[in-house]
Amino acid sequence: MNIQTLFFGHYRDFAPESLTLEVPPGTSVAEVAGRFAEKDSRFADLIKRTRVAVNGEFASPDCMLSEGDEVAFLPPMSGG
Amino acid sequence: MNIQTLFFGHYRDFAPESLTLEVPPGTSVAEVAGRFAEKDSRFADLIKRTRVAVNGEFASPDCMLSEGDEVAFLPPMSGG
Amino acid sequence: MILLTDDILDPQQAVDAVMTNADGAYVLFVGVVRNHSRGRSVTGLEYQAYRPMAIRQIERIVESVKEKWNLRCSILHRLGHIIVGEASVVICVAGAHRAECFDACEWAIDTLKEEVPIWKKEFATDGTFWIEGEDAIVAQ
Amino acid sequence: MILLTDDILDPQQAVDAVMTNADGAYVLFVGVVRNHSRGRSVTGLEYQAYRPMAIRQIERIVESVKEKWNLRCSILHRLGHIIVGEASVVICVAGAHRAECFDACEWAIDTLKEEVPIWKKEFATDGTFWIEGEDAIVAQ
Repeated sequence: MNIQTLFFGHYRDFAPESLTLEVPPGTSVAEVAGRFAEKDSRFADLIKRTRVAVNGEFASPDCMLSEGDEVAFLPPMSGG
Repeated sequence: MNIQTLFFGHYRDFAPESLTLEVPPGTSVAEVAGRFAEKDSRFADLIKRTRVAVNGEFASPDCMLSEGDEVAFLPPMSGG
Repeated sequence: MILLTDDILDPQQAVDAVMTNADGAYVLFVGVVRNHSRGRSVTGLEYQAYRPMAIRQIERIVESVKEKWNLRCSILHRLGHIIVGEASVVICVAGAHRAECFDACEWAIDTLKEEVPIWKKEFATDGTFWIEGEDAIVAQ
Repeated sequence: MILLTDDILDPQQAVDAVMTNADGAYVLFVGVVRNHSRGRSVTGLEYQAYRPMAIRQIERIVESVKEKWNLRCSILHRLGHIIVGEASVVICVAGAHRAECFDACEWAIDTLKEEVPIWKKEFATDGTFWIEGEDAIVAQ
């Protein structure tokens, strides 16, 4: 199935803003993060440093993804 | 000696804004208030209801007055 | 800056008086004449001050904000007749950190209401009242 | 009202959006880009948002202020590049009683900083940094 990932903050310096990824059904958010960490050590702390949103709502890293889900990795925020 | 009294709030409806009064040396603020109360019962609660300022600074009703002092009777404030 | 005036208050004036490029935030409090009070329909207010003392007391609030929080504060207060929707008081506190600005601004307006000799007369549809703290006394 | 915009923020717009003739006060918080941060000299910021989620999260803050305090709240946030002295965020809360307005306004800005997916990149004289919570990460 296909999911979409979104990166923000300093991750945007080496990750595309938006990426479509093919993953097996039943993949969790943490597993998606693991895939990035495998390829590039700059993602090693991805799950530790970021909160996660699935389809624009905060979600747990354990969250199981479905076809078409949008997964956003949100570093500590700095609005205001 | 001469002192000046100032009234504010609803007291202004029946007391002049500013009044020059002749009082004996050593008169206290409370005694000045007593003089008004004697003449008009609407001043009966003057000391109880008002804070007192002498020459623009908060003072005690016991404060002994001197020649030329300005005594203001300040009802509960309602600025802001 | 501080200002006691019969003219319409301009909140931006209070902001401009305290903001510098080193400030990350400002908190602005504006008191406005509302159309009701204590269950009565209000058409306007008239503010009266013991002017020299009021100015000194407001100056002390500004100085205290500087001493307690090391923040700049400006206070404008309207006097005379004022209608519904117009500002009666404007307080601005600027600084680097927001929590302090909120604390100082709230302290300033609380203290102003307690310590600054200003009174209001309320013009309501059922009469005119002197407001003295919690009391509303029929004006003669 | 809520607004996420690349244009200069107008605090008065936030005030006008919430004030009615029944309100006795408003509290306005304005965050402004300052010329220093963490010991560095700052020339400007660039704000980035996860826009649809940021809008929904800001809407929730406005709704919560209504639910918790029964007060109207408006929130404007700037995006894109912004220079020293310009406003990055404007929050206005209007109501009948000042203490509640202060509480609600401070809660709104605190919550915005925690829960709204917006990030800033800081342009300083010694480099460009992503600000992520307490961390400043050198931008590439």
